[in-house]
Amino acid sequence: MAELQFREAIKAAIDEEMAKDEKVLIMGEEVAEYNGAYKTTEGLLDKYGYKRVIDTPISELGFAGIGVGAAMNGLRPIVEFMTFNFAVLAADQIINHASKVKYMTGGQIDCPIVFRGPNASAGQLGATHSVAYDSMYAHFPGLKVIYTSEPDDAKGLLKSAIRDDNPVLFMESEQMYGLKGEVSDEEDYIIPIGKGKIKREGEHVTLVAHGKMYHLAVQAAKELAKDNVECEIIDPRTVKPLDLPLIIESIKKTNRCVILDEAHPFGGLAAEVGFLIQREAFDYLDAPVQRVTLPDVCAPFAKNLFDLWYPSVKQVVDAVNQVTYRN
Amino acid sequence: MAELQFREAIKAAIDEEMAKDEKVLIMGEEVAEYNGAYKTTEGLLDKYGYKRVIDTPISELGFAGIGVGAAMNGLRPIVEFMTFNFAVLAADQIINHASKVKYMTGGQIDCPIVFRGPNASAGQLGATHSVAYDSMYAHFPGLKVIYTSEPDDAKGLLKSAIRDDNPVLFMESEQMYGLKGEVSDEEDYIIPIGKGKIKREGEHVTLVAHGKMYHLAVQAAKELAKDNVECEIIDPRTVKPLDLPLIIESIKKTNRCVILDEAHPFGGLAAEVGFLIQREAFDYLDAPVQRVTLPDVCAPFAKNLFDLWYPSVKQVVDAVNQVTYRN
Amino acid sequence: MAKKKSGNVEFAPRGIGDEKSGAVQKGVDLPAATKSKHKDLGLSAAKLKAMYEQMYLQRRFEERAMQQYQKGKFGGFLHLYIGQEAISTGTTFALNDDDDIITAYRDHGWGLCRGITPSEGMAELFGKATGCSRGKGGSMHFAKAENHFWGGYGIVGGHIPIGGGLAFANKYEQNGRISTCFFGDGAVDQGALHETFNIAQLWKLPAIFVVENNGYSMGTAARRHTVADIVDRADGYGMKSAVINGMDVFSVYEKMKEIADDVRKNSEPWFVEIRTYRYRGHSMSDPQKYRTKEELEEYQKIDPIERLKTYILENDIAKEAALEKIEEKVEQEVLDAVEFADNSDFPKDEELYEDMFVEDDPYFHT
Amino acid sequence: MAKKKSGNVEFAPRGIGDEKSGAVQKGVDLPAATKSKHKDLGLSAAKLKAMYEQMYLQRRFEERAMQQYQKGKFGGFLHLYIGQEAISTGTTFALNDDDDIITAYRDHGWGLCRGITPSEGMAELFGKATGCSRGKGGSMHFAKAENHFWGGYGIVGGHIPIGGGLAFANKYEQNGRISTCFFGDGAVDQGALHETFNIAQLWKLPAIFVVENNGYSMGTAARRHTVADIVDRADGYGMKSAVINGMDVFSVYEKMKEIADDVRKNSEPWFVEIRTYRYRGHSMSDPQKYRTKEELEEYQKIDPIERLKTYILENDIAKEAALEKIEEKVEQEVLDAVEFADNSDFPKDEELYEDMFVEDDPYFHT
Ligand SMILES: Cc1ncc(C[n+]2csc(CCOP(=O)(O)OP(=O)(O)O)c2C)c(N)n1
Ligand SMILES: Cc1ncc(C[n+]2csc(CCOP(=O)(O)OP(=O)(O)O)c2C)c(N)n1
Ligand SMILES: [Mg+2]
Ligand SMILES: [Mg+2]
Repeated sequence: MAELQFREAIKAAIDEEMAKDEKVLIMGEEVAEYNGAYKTTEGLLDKYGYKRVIDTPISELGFAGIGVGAAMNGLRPIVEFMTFNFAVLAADQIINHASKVKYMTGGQIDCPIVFRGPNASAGQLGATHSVAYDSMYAHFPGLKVIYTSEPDDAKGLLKSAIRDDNPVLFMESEQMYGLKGEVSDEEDYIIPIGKGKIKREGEHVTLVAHGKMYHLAVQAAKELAKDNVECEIIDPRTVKPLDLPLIIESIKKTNRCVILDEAHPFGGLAAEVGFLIQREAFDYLDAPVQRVTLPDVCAPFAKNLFDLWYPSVKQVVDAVNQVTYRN
Repeated sequence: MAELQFREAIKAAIDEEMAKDEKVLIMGEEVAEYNGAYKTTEGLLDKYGYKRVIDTPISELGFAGIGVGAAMNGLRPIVEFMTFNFAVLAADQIINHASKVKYMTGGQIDCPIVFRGPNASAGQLGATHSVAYDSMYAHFPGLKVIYTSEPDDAKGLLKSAIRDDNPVLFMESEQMYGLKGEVSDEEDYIIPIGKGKIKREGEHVTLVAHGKMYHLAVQAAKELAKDNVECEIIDPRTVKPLDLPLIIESIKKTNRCVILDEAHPFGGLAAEVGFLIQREAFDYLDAPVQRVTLPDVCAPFAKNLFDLWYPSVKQVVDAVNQVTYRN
Repeated sequence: MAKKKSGNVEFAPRGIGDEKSGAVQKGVDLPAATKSKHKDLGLSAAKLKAMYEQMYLQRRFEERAMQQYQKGKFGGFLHLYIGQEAISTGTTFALNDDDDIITAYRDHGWGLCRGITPSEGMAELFGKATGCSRGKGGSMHFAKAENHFWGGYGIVGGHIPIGGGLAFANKYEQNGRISTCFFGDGAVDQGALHETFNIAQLWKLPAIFVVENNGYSMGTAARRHTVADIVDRADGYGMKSAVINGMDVFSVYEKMKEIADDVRKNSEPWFVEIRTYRYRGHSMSDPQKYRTKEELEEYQKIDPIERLKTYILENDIAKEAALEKIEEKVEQEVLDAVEFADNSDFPKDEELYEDMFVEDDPYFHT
Repeated sequence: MAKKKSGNVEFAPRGIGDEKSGAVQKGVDLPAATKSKHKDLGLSAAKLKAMYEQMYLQRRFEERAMQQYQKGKFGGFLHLYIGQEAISTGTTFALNDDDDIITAYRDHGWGLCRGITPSEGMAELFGKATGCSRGKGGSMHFAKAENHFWGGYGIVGGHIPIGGGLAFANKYEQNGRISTCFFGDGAVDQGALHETFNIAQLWKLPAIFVVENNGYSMGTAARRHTVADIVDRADGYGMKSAVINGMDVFSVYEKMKEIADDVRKNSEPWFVEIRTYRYRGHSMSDPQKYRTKEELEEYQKIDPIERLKTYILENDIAKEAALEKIEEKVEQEVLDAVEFADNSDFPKDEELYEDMFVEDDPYFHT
């Protein structure tokens, strides 16, 4: 086990896959000479050269589509968006092309591409730089979506994503790039896409939390443990395909659930998971499933409003108290 | 009451609002000289001239943004997309600009714009022309989303949308444009945004269904009535803001619910409504909420596959049988 | 700005009915056709006959398809290429077989050129399992990837960056292949074109971007949706460019071959405007009020298939009877295709869930 | 294409370090400054002093803002306009007060020009309720709609169509106003530009689109992200265009006035490239390895504020002492602004839910 920062784990995954397969390349804004806006590609240009580490203009639709075409024609591009907020401009290539080309040509054309970059809020960056897009893309058939919380997961899953022969969206968090964690140094460490993980065992309530929210769940669980409420924390890691069996198993044990999601409420991952739980484990539920999400409001700039806007440990604790009827 | 086709109801709403307010204009591909790809703007060019009925190039991002700028600067544009599948190209203007400009300027700038056009499947048009986008947009704060099922609703709500000082997405269905229905001929007929409607009363199960799915619900209810299962059908009409109280009231009576949604399952309206019901009416539910949606698969072209793909009356009946424990 | 009467304010230019001259308004101005003879172009008699057969096949395939559509044999959209056949034919004859082609939804002609058999094509229209895209794609999504025909795409302009990406991979692999990307005049106004052109020029991608300017984007005349001459767009990027007469297969062949050679040698993109005309409506439901019958007739007078036929006959390359034999053969092929399509099975129910992912047993969310 | 060693394949052009000549590489080539004197331009001594004050204010406002940022007084992004002040200043003096201005996230200078007080501006940076955008927007979203400053926008290129829309409304209303839309060289590569240019030209919108080409898009030199001269893009649309020296406020003023007059008279759009240089990093976290110190110094030698000062002194328009008084006044204003911002309250909690909709009591989904 080595202790790596999140960004180092991501870089290691890209590096290993590029070393292994000549067809893997990375393109995006500032990924090459600048070494990455957030340094997740540091050193890769030096190592792999201008052919495989490519700076792009600010043309999200254009370079995403060039990635799609290159993938169709035999390469395995990693396309970095500086954030997924800017990928909205490339949505047509992701939603209308990458996800559909195989199906509509009757299986003739594969599209092994990874779209990656930071997702969700990165602090006081205002309304247009703060949105979580994982569940939006999960809505569309033909895409796999990953949003991890810890460096180890990131490494193992990014490697899987790069090897996957389907389009995969791999989401990160600018605010977690500096976060350190133990990362397996198993050679060629791979985590299969679609497998969640029980990261804390507990008997009283299940917390489902991915990405940055996982760390909120951990804090809430610590608080609650002081009151002898033991939380089981499931990190789905992969948003789609979702590891529903793992979640349902846990609910059958705890009979209560709170879902954390760094998205707005309407139709986010929390809604989906909550819906599925009541459908699949109705008779096991001792309380309605609750969710802790952003409010249905744009990201404000002011620090105090931002703090109010962002999900808090207190909200999680309150929600747990609610499902355990402790309030 | 006059009997109008859906397209006539839409045209009437636009016409009345254009007559009333000089600042209302309509732009989009083929809306003027061609009289609308689906004839929802027939005759408007003749009546209002080239200033207010404007053909655009195929530049969804560009003309949507021109609409947003025009709205900010005092006009009330109606921007037609030939279908919402193409609006994906304009998503940046809808998600990152129209919905956020007021908030991020501290309330200085209003954006009274309507984006409208056909949504969801229109038959055998293949993967890129068949997606329902209402819940995707409902996810983002700052937008109102309407998707109606009957001409009367369409007229009353489109008029409201045009008068609303916020950005509103108004969705239609190409396959329903020819559908006839009674439309109020009350002068200046307005239906408030955010109000659903109980369109059929019943005591055994609540069906929530909007857009084309409403008509599936009606058929299923007829089938089920033969077996003495009485469905209550709620058409939310407005997807956001959602008339949750109306739905919850009904659940408290019927204790069972099936949601119909012409979207893919993950994070669609059905997920959201299902989640909310279990949260707000947990103790009233006698069975888990079920949903009938598209499968998690792209739209196929072949007729037989398409029919299999598309939600069916049988699926609704089966789901009702499931929540009423009749199978 | 002097305050004008607001009634005078106009945005989009007006269409027909606005001109007072009474002259037939032309959708596109055709540049002169090439003066080269087939021998100058290195085209043998056999090649010429093959070209003729190919163009005739595209025409008859679509005429029969239209009939079948009207009979209700299949649904969805049907966009006919009729009138534009010289472009697909001239181009495919000019390119190497492993050069890439990608196009928009008006794709039948392209598919036939690149080895989709009439039967596979017709079956795709019918939505049958035997179709080139297994019935999943329909009219808009003909594809034959093994022959480097990457398919037709339904989002206007959406496949332009993808065309750039095909070229990107070829340059990356240094495999000597070039990529061609065809789209309509309507697609020129999409931002995707601009982004792709800038990147293609900056990265020196071996790609030819071709607008098939048929004068109309649905019901909108080109001059009503796009400014300046379309080919001029290239200037803004310092991109090489050309205009070609698309009603003459020799002109297309000659120039596309020249350009393909240049791209293969220099790995620099081109933007080519091929001017042509679509005889039929945009799709099957188009009342065509945006153009006059006279205009249509002007172009039908210079039909590319008739033109080639006349050339072949006048230059004694083949006798009338030989061409008739070709026509009969094609006719039979197309009739057989209809029968094949009609008799083929629809995809099996379980195929609904196939082709989404490469996995044998993918997970679907319910 | 001869098979090359694949190691030689490259896509994006290389940055510094690639040139062997040793000459200082320049971010942008500045065209010659105007030869006109202030009287030729109709600028009174008072106006010149006001210009000087405005430019100096922008400079000092941002230098103080930087200090406060480094002190941790506020967070988020901070993009400084330092070096580019001649553009905002020359332009606002050239336009009518009710002409529209919209720009990108590098917006402080523009806001100050259009009547955001230093206090309102600084308070916005601090995220205070007294900020021009009530603390909701921060550095990237200064706005003063009542003064026709429509704000700064953070999605690169996203506000270009909006700029077109502002002009659309002015033409619709025939109110005699024109709209100007400013963006960086990086934004030129966005599809939004292309779509907007085509429509603006087609619909004859009274708009001036201006790229402030400061040589870099974040760490990418202009020649590494965009092809040809940026101004050439206009040619593809037959759009009127100009290049301006952005380090000289007279050049900006003169040309923008001329162009504004033309737009007001003819209601036809322009594309203007104003060449300039940004002295500071892209934002506060930029190590600036993509350019040399020598390059930066070349431009600092021709600083626009110093240039105007020299002009004023050399032409005896004001004495050194008078300018010093202006500087002191500005200095005090900016210090007061910092104090004002520091002492202002944060927005109240309930303001989180305000400004989403026009309704007093909007419904929020939970
Ligand atoms: C992004 C997008 N916008 C709108 C449409 C609807 N549409 C389909 S074809 C078409 C006209 C395209 O014309 P052109 O590019 O000239 O091609 P042609 O039909 O002449 O071959 C339009 C508006 C679409 N499919 N995709
Ligand atoms: C659509 C989009 N893509 C990427 C970014 C990230 N980004 C912010 S500024 C910037 C560079 C823009 O440079 P330029 O347009 O030249 O403006 P300048 O900073 O020089 O004023 C980038 C890449 C963004 N904000 N929006
Ligand atoms: Mg066309
Ligand atoms: Mg710049």
